[in-house]
This record gives sequence, structure tokens and C-alpha cells, in this order.
Amino acid sequence: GVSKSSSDGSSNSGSNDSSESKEDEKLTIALSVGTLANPFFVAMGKGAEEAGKELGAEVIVESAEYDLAKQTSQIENFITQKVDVILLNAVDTKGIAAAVLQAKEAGIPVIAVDVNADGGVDATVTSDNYQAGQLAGEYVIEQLGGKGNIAIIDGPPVSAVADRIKGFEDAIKGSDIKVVAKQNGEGSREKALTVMEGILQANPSGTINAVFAINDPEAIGVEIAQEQAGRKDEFFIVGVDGAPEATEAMAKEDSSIYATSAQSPSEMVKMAAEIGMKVKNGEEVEDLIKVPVELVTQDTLDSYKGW
Amino acid sequence: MVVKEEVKQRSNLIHPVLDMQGISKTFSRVTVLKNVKIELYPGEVHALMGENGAGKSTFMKILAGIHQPDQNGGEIYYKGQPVLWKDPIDARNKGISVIHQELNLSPNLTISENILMGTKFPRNSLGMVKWDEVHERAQRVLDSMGSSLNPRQLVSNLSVAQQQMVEIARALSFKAEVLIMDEPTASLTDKEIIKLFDIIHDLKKQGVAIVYISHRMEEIFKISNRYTVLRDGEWIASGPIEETDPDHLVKLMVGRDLKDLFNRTKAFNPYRKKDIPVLELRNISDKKVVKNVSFKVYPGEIVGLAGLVGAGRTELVRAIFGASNLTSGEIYVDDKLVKINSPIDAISNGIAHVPESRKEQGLFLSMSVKENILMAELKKHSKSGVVRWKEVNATADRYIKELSIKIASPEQPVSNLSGGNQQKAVIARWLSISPKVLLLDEPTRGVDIGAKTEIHKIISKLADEGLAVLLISSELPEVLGISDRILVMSEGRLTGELSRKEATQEKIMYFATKGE
Amino acid sequence: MIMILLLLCIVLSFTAPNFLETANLLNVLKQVSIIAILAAGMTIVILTGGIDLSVGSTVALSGVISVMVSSAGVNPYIAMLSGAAVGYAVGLINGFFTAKTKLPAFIVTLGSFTYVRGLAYVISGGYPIVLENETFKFIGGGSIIGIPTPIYIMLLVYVVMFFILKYTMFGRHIYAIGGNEEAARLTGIKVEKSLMNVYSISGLLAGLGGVVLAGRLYSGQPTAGQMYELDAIAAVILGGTSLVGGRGKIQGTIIGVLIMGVISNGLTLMDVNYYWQLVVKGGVIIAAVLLDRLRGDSAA
Amino acid sequence: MIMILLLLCIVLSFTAPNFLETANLLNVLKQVSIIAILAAGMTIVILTGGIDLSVGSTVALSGVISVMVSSAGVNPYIAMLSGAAVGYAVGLINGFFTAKTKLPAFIVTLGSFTYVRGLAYVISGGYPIVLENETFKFIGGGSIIGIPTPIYIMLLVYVVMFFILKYTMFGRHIYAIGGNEEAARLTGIKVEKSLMNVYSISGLLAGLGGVVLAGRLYSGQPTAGQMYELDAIAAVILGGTSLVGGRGKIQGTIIGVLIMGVISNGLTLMDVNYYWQLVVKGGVIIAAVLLDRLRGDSAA
Ligand SMILES: Nc1ncnc2c1ncn2[C@@H]1O[C@H](COP(=O)(O)OP(=O)(O)OP(=O)(O)O)[C@@H](O)[C@H]1O
Ligand SMILES: Nc1ncnc2c1ncn2[C@@H]1O[C@H](COP(=O)(O)OP(=O)(O)OP(=O)(O)O)[C@@H](O)[C@H]1O
Ligand SMILES: [Mg+2]
Ligand SMILES: [Mg+2]
Repeated sequence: GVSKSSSDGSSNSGSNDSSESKEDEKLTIALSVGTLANPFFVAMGKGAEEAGKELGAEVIVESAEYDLAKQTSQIENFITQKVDVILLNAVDTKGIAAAVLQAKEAGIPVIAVDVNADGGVDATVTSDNYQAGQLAGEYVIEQLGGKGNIAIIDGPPVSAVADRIKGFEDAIKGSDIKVVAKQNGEGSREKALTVMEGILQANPSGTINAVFAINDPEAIGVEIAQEQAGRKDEFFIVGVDGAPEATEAMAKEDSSIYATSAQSPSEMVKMAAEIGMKVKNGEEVEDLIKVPVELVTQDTLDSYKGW
Repeated sequence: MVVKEEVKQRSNLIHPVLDMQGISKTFSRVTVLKNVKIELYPGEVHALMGENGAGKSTFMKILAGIHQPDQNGGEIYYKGQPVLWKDPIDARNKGISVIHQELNLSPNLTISENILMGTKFPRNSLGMVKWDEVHERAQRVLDSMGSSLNPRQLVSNLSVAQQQMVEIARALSFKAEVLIMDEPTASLTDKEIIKLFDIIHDLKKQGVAIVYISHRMEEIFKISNRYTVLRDGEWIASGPIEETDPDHLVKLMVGRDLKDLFNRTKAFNPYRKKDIPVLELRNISDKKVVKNVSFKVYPGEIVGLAGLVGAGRTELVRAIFGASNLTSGEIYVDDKLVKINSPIDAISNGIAHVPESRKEQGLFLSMSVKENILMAELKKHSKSGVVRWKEVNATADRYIKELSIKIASPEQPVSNLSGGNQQKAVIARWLSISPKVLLLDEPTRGVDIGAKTEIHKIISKLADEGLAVLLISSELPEVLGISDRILVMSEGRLTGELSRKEATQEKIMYFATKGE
Repeated sequence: MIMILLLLCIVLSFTAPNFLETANLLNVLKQVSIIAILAAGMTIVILTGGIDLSVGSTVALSGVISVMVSSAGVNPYIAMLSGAAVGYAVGLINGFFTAKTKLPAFIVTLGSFTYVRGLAYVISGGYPIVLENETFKFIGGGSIIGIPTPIYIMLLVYVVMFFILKYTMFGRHIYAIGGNEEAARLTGIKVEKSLMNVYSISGLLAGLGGVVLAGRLYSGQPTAGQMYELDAIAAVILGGTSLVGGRGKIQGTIIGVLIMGVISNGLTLMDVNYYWQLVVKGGVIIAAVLLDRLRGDSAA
Repeated sequence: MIMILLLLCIVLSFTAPNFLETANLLNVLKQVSIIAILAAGMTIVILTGGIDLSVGSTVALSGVISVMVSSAGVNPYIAMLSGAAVGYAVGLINGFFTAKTKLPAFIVTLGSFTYVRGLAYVISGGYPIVLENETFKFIGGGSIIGIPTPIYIMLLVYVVMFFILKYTMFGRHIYAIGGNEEAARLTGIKVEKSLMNVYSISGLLAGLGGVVLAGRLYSGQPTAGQMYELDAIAAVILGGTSLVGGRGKIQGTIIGVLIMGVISNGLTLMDVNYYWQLVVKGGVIIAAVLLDRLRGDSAA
């Protein structure tokens, strides 16, 4: 019974000793994202800030740096801080269950964002990563007429990335498209550039028709490698995210990034924040909200809103 | 004498406890030992003699299992059996104990632990070390040596001489049958040496065979029974000590006649006291030991600084050199008050300092001999930061010749030199900056007799040219031989001053023990 | 350093809401427990003058393997032991190359850092492995009389390590080797054997850390433990152990671990922007050693 | 080590498609150039017995700032210089705390590692900053007579560093300080000043590396340079420089860099699965030093 005071009265906040500090203060929404070293999650953070403004709540944003233990610690700290809603972009769907459980026990609503989370979250708002990969795959088939050689630039071993890869590979299954190289760009422009240089080396001119990169920073890295190797016209690139850096690049005349499966991180978070508030106020909510992914191509670029 | 006779007689009858024959050793194509031999009998002290770099330490390291002889490089018979030590542990377990020339202590451990290191500590039934008993045991060893060191103290807080005592205590802490003492007295003063000799006598009686290496001739004749001389890695001679004398031994060692120990003839002229002192201390004190020391040193004068172990001489010169901090007092150079906060300040005031511990404070072990000599003077030999190597090489060569430093090449790392030659390299470094004041802390520690004479001559010549020298030495004959004036310290204070004429060993000892 | 830790706590008790609550302090202890376990092993490695970069990767491999073993239906205790054994094996390899073939510890353990992580990925296929067993979960996520299990484990590790360093021959040999390896060798200490043991223990503790983490995360994560080696080393050095070897105490290490943990926890509680957290954290680390140094100088 | 590098190249010329092609060899050189530039600075730091963990973060900060300066319409050369200056400033701070206040280099630069990365995030807002200037891009992505610009820069850095270490007083003082700091002090070497310079140079080179990387990536990335410090240190040690200080050569470092680069490149060309790449890479690193050691022993 050591920590009774902190785990009980979450719904009626007048009952314990820290009440005076919380009572007339603003609500607090906490968000833990995979890593703030990726613009996608930075945009999520921005979305949370905006949602906070609209809802009149204070917002805490933490970066787990793809470390589940760190994310678990962050959630524990959120519980200590007695935040009102936790928005969770889980590093790992299953592994985060223990932390989610702790938050639930403390009576704090948890909304999963972008990535599913076990342990009994109140709702999940996600863009479909599998679909993102699938759309990219279908686009590649269409462009290549169902035939050709491609390279895949993989990313860090997290489920969001794995889902994209799976969606993509499922989509090209059955076609005559051959994967000639699959290397890990670790989700960054820098590493993708380096591995792509190697792939270009191992696969002489004319042997690659397209490249699928699991996110936009990688896609840009691939484009730079292509450009510096003077093999610009040889193949096109498809990314995932719809990040500003990618759409800017795509807007250029000669860009070889043809398409990106765009998600909307800030929209997702805003939606999640609203749902979180509803849960807190005891309202009924849907437990799964899928924010669709849209494929943005060079042609549809103008109509794309962006993050 | 009785013991000596006995050993002589016995040696005809009984077998040597240890017999090394035809030992050869090559380091990366340099042959250091060629066909060297030694026989050790129980209960004898065997003096191993030779110039710096003759191969004494290397020879003994083979005996102790630290180095392996070359292939087909000779045999070692221990108690009549041929042996081949796997490693030092092996040799040690069989009863070979060594006092190394270079100190081998763990600075961060207590004296007790250093003394008992490598042996099984007393433990209780749970396997827990019983610290009280460890300290007690160490205390017993220290007591037997007449040392007043506190066994619980950390070794890093000890002066070099005190560390030497710990090293000795370690070698004595277990019962050995062969004891190698590689220059055990190099930094000790008479008081400790006398005690050490008592211990050696006891060990002899117990039948321990002792190899004794020292460059101090008088010691050799005081305690040895037999001798072996090495020269340039070769065996030259062995025999009973009474069949030789110092001159003969020196001749065997250097291969030619060598005059007596150098004696400074042109003593400093006291009438020149109206001269301006080049260095003057007024009421110098430091945090640790030095208390209220004042004296003057004039150009052209060699001042000896004597005292017992721990008297504070080292601390005093370190403070003068800016290596440690003064708490009060003033230093004047050429009658001008100077602020010395670091060695850089001291050097720019023309003060040079040969430190006590060459390995810790002097040498850049992985750098070449050449660079070690010229490190203090690189600036003089560079233009806008770029070193003129030609000039450096020439200067280094000059000093190597002048001090007869024995090396294979000036590019050789200094770590490969014998102890005495390393010492000479450090001295050369400080001569190269042409200082006004030279502070020498045990400058001939471990230096052989020929080189010592050489160093004395150089110091003397420089003094004649106007250099002021402050010389710390624990070897009284050295202090007496070359000083114009002798200051004596005890417990951090200056307790006496003796002119060259009036100084004797007895008077120095009188002042040195005044504090007790 | 303990003064600096107290100072930090005092500052945080004013600036960070809820910092001093029991629940939060237990949180901090629980959060640092894994790094603390690694840092205990790291302490002895650094005391010998070595370094062990492989502990973070070992946490991952041990977690993955022990959870897989457990999922295979094996007794949970044996599964946990298997994780520790994996760590021990990694340590043994590190020890072999550093002690016997005398390769630089930095390179050897950098190699392990890389291949052990690779193995964790290969074995798990890159996916986290779910842990079902309740006993196993208890070791990382459970609590006894309100205190989380990992805290007990951490305390046990430190008590044992304190005892080893102070009262066993092995412990004293660690100091001797770090202080002067040559001297240790010459006095008959079995330097190689001691070094083998030191690295093995570090590996073993990393393995244990991996098991506890798996229990805490209800899964074996191939990505777990990244940068843990840096945190562990930092804690050891913050705790006053010298990278040169031979000097330091295990008590210092736990203080170092707590300083790092308290800073992170405090910054989160104070709701400092994540980017600024890094800036402040970096500054506080330097300030902490600096203050400690200044204090030490004036006290001496 | 050069034999080991050659051996690796021979093996790869058989196993990795197109490895020996000029274009690929230039690729390898281009890819290692940034680590190589950092490793040159790291070499002198390690020669003094120190370490610099901040170089990776400095790469990021310098890249972000120089690109921002360039985007503000400033002359590209001045923009690039500003990046190098940022690195120099970080190095100066590291030098100050290690040399003047004598804090352990590991902790000081771990602090910088953290706060410098934080600053890079804060300043950029976490987003990459796009580089538009062509002159600036040229320094990372351009080429002269078919050879990429970064290779020239790398060569220049190594030639200058070789000269400094071998022919200048400063260079010799670096060895002296690393060999025996106490003796260096007693010999009248300005130890503090030299150390300040050493860390500043390391920072400066990291800043330069950041500028080159920004030019290569056409952007200033706040996430750039992660783990570069580890790669740089590994290269230095692989190259035979001792972590204890005082021993080593800059020529060794470039060999070390190339070994690491060739392994990575070879594995990519062979399209080895990423996870297995880690396993193989870790093993090869250990094998390389081991072989080198064995070779050295038999040659002696
Ligand atoms: N590890 C080594 N590598 C190369 N040469 C060495 C090594 N150790 C010693 N030597 C060389 O062997 C020779 C003998 O050295 P040793 O130390 O045995 O001399 P010593 O007789 O003990 O001299 P000192 O009286 O100065 O102590 C010297 O010329 C020295 O340079
Ligand atoms: N680093 C140190 N830390 C603490 N105490 C020290 C240190 N160095 C020396 N001492 C102590 O200071 C005292 C004076 O030592 P110092 O070395 O000046 O004496 P000395 O006259 O030169 O004698 P020695 O022959 O022992 O060198 C000794 O008692 C010694 O224990
Ligand atoms: Mg010798
Ligand atoms: Mg002295």
C-alpha cells in the first residue's frame, strides 16, 4: 500500500494531497513518440502542441529513441506527473503492454497513435503502414508494367517499418518484379545514401528500375546517390511519409522521386488527443480509427495538403 | 668471516643451489647476453658487477623467469635439476625472490597489500580477507626492517626511497632460497642501508643465496662473499671477494684502469661571497614537509643537500622548480624576486631540474633517446613551430657522446636503455638548456662508477663556468666528494651547514638526525 | 559525488513536481536498475584498465534468447539462467581476446558490440518476442512489499560486488592489475585468469540485465539496450573510477548511476522540451564533475 | 595493419561483385572521408591519452548551422567556415574543461556529445534544413577530374596532420604529453595549452566533417553523425594508436578507417542481409586485430 495515493483517485482529482497543484491548473496531455530524430514524429509533436492549444491543455512530448525501456520509463514518469491523457506512439506493439497496464491502473486514458499498442489502450488512431507499403508496391507495378528489377531500402527494426515492407512485398508478390538488393538505410538520408552507393556499384547501369524506401529521408538519400552517380534517368524512387522534404524534392522538374505514401502525423495526433479527452470525460469512443494513407505522386502533388 | 670461510669450504663440497650456464639473450636482433654464467651457493652474497647496460638486470630477469633465454641459450639448474621457468610466478613459487631495479608497486593499494601481493591473504572461513591480520603481517615485515612506515598508507603517497623499502619488504615477506637484489640501496640513505645489511646477514645465516647488484663499491666489500663481473653482456670473471679490490673490480668492469672517484679539486672560493647569489630562498615552506628554509647559492658553487629518507629534500627542490606549490616564502634569482608557479616559470628563469624518479617524472618511455634529450629544447631548434631535425640530431649526438650514453641508435626508444643510461639521458636534457641553476635530485642513482665520474666531471666543469648546482644525494661519499658546501635537512628544516673542509660523514649524520 | 547527488535532489525537489514522492523515487530506482546492474560489471572492467562496449548488445541478445527459451515451454528459472549464461559466454569471449591474446579491450568489445547485436537480430528475425510466463515477468515487472523486484536485484548485485572488491583476493587482484599490471604479473598474480573472470562477470551481469529488462518489457527486444554501454561507462566514471584503472569504488558507481537517473527523471517531470533536455543534461553532467572537483580541491 | 587491409581487399575482390572497379574504390574513399576527417582529430586526442565523444554531435550541429547560414544568403565560403568555427568552439570548451579544470575527457565530451546534439535539434527544430547553394553542395557532392571533392579534403587533412605530428613542436609535444604527462610538465611543456589546441583541432575537424556531410546530403541534418565517434575511435585504435596515449601514427588511422569502410562496402556489395552484416562485421574487426597481432609477433 505504499503508493496508494497516486493510483487511486484519478477520476475525482480533488481527493489527494497533490490536488491543489492540479485542481485549477490546465489539463496535461503527454505524448511519447518513437524518436524525435525523424521529422515524421516531430510533426506529431507539433500536432500535439496544436491540439493542446485548441483544447486548452498543457502538452508534454518525449522521445523514446526507439528504446522500449526508455518509453516504459517515460510512461512511468507520466504517471508520476499525473497527466490527464497519454498519447502513445509505441516503439513496440507488444512490448509496451506492461507500461500501458500501469497507466490504466493509475486511471489514465491511453490512446495509441500510428502504432498499435497492447495492454488495453482506450483507442487506437493509426495510419495503415501496411497499406502505405501496399500502395507503393501497387504504384511500382503499375509504373513498371509488372516487370523489372527493384531495390528495397529497409529501416530500423520496428513494427511500423516491418508493416510497410510487408505491404510492399505482398503487393509485388506474383508479379515479375525482382528484388535485386535489400539493404538497411536505418531510416536516415545519410545511411541510405551510403548503402545506395553500394547497391549502384553492385548493380551496373540499366539493372535497376525502381527503388522502394521505407521513408522519405531514405528516399532522398537514394536520389542523391543516384544523382551523384550520374544515373538519374535510370530508375524512379517511391517513399513513405509525404514529408515536406520529399514533397519539396518532388516538386522539382527532374525529380526521380515519383511517389510517396503520405500519412498525416499531425492529424492523427489531433484526433487522438480529442478522443483522449472524450475518454477522460467518460464518453464512448470507437476503439479503432484508421486514418487512410494516400499515395501522392508528382501529378497529384498540388492537391496534397502536407503535414 | 666465519660464514665466508664456511661458504668457501662448502662450495667445494656441496652443489650450488642455482647454476646458470651459457646464458644468451637477444632482443630484436641485439644480443644483450652472450654465454654468461653464474653459480650461487646457499648462504652466500654474490655481487654481480658491471657498467650500466652490461646486462646484469637482464641476466637476473632470466633467472627470475621474466625473460626466457634464447633458443639453445643456456641452461639453468636449480638444486641440481634443469629448470625452465614458465613465468615469474613459477620461479617465485619455487623460491626465487626479486627486488627489482625499477619499482614495481601498485600505487593505489596500501603498503600492506603491496608487500603481501601475490601471496594468499589471511582469510576467515567465509573466504573474507581479514584485513587486520594482513596489516599485522606487513607490520611484522616492516618492523624487522626497522621501518616506521604505516602499513595502511597508500603507496602513492610515498617518496621514492620509501617505495624502495616497500619493494624490499615484499621480497622479504616470503621465504626464498634465492634472493636477487637489483640495486636495492640506490635511493636509500645510510640508516636504512645499515638495517638492510643486518637483514642480509640474517638471511645468509639461514642459507639463502643472495645476488647483490650495486654500483656502490664500498657496499660490495662490506657484505659480499664472491663476485661476478659482466662487461658488454659477456662473463668476465668470478671469484671470492677477498681476492680482489675496488681498483681491480673496476678494471674488470670497464676493461681498463680508472682513476679513483672524482674529487672536486677547484673548490668554490668563499671570498666570492660578495657576489650576487644566483638563487636565494627566504623562508620557504610548503604544504607537506618543508618548513622555513632559507639559503643562498652562488654562481660557480656546488651545494650538496643531505638528509635522511623523507627529510623533505625532494619536496624542497620541487617547490623551487614550481612543480609543487609554496605556502610561504620568497625565491630570488640574481637578486630579483621571482614568481615561480610552474616549471615553465622556473625554466624561463634559468632553473633546470633533474627529478628523483626518472621513470615517473623524467622519461618519455616510448620516444627516442634523441627526443628525450632534446624535449626541453625543441623550441630552440625550431622555426615557427617546425622542428629542424638536422640540428636536433647533431645536438643529441653531441650529448650522447659527451655523457657516453650507451645506445644502439639515437632513434632507439629510451625504454630499451639500461637504468643508468636512462638517467644520463635525463641529465643531458637539462644540460642542453644551459641553465643558470641546476637542481639535481639523486642524479647518479643507479649510474655506474665510470659514468658517475663522468657526470661529476661535467657538473664540476659547468660549475667552473659559472653554473650554480644544488645536489641532492643520499650517497654521502658523493656529497662529500663534489660539494663546495653542504646543507643538511631534517624533517623539513635546514639543520646544518658545513663547508667543504669541515664536512665529514659523522657531522652530516649528526645534523641529519638532529630532529630525533 | 554523493554531495552532488544530494544537491541535485534538493534542487529537483523544488523545481520538479512530485519528485520527492515515494512512488517517483521508486520509479527512479526501478528505471536505473538495469543500467546499474551493467555498471557494476563495468566498474570492475574499468578498474582493471579495460572497457566493455558489448554490454548493451548483450542485454538484447540475452533478452531475446531467454524469452525464446521460456516460450519454448522451459521452466522460467532455467530460461532466465539461459539469458545470464548467454551474457557469460559473450564475456568469456571478450575476456579470452583481451586477456590471452592481449588485444585492446576497446576493439574486442566493439567487435562484440556489433556481432552480438547482429545475433540478436538474426535470432529474433528483427521482431520482438513476446514473453508470456508470469514468473519471468515478475523479475522485471513485479514487486515485493511495494518495492519493484529489479530494485532488489540491483541491491543484491551491489552488495555482492562490494564484498568481492573489498574482501576477496580476486577483488584485490583487480585493483592490483589496474594499478600496475606489470607489477601484478611479477608478483605472481594470475593476471590472465583474473581478466577472464572480470570480463565474464561483466558479461554475466549484462545477461542478467537483459533478463530483467525482458521481464520489465514483457518481451525480448532485439533493439533493447542501445547506448547502455555509454550510460554505464559514464556512471562508473561519474562515480569516481578512473579510466586508467586501479582507482575507484563500487559505491561511487551507484551514485553515478543515480545522478544520471535523477537528471533524466527530473527533466521529464519538469516538462522540459525534449531537445532542451539534451542540452541541459549535457551541461549538468559536466557541471556535476566540475563541482565535485572543486569541492574535492577545497576539502583536501 | 596495412597487410590486413590488403588481405581484406584481395578477399573482397573475389567475393564482392565490382569491388575492384575504380568507381567503387572511389566510392569507398568518398564514404569513409568524413569518418576519416574526424578520425584524424581523434588520433591526436587519443595520442594525448584523452578521448573525444562529441565529434558525431558536432558534425550535426556544424551541418545545421552552416546550412542555415548559407540559406540566409551569406557567401557560401563564409557559411562553410561558420560550420568549422562551430566545431572549433565545441572543441575549445572540451579543451577548457579537460586541460584547465582537469576533468576526465570521457565525461566532458560525453556532456558535449549530449548538449551539442540537443543544440542541433533546438536550432533546427528537429527538421533537416535544405541546402540550396551549389558551391556548398560541391564540397560534399562534387568532383574534380572525376574524383569526389571529399577525397581531396580528406587527403589534405591527413597530409597536414602527418606534417604536424612529425615535424612540429606541437606534434612532438602531443606524443610527450601522452607518453608521460607529468614528465612533460616538468620539462616545461605547456601541457594545458597543447591540450586545448588538441581538443580544438578535433572540434574543428568535426566541424569540417559536418560541413562536408551537409554538402554531400544537400542538407543540414540534426540527426547526422550518430555513432561517428565510435567509428572514429575504432579506426584510430585499429590503426595501432594506443588508448593509453603516447603511441601511434596518423598513417595507421587512415588504414583503420579504410578497413572499416572496406568491410561495410564489401558486405553491401555482396548484398548480405543487414543483420548478418553486423555479425560478420563484428567478427572481422576482431579477426583483423588478431591477425595483425599474430603477424607482428612472428615478425618481431
Ligand atoms: N626489452 C629490451 N629490448 C631491447 N634491449 C634491451 C631490453 N632490455 C634491456 N635491453 C638492453 O640490454 C642491455 C642490458 O641492459 P640491463 O638492463 O640488463 O643492464 P644493467 O647491467 O642492468 O645496467 P644498469 O646498471 O644500468 O641497470 C642494455 O644495452 C639495454 O639497452
Ligand atoms: N606525493 C606525496 N604525497 C604525500 N606525501 C608525500 C608525497 N611525496 C612525498 N611525501 C612525503 O613527504 C616527505 C618528504 O619526502 P621527500 O621526498 O621530500 O624526502 P627526501 O628528503 O627527498 O627523501 P627521499 O630520500 O625519501 O626522497 C616524506 O615523508 C614523504 O612520505
Ligand atoms: Mg640494471
Ligand atoms: Mg628524495
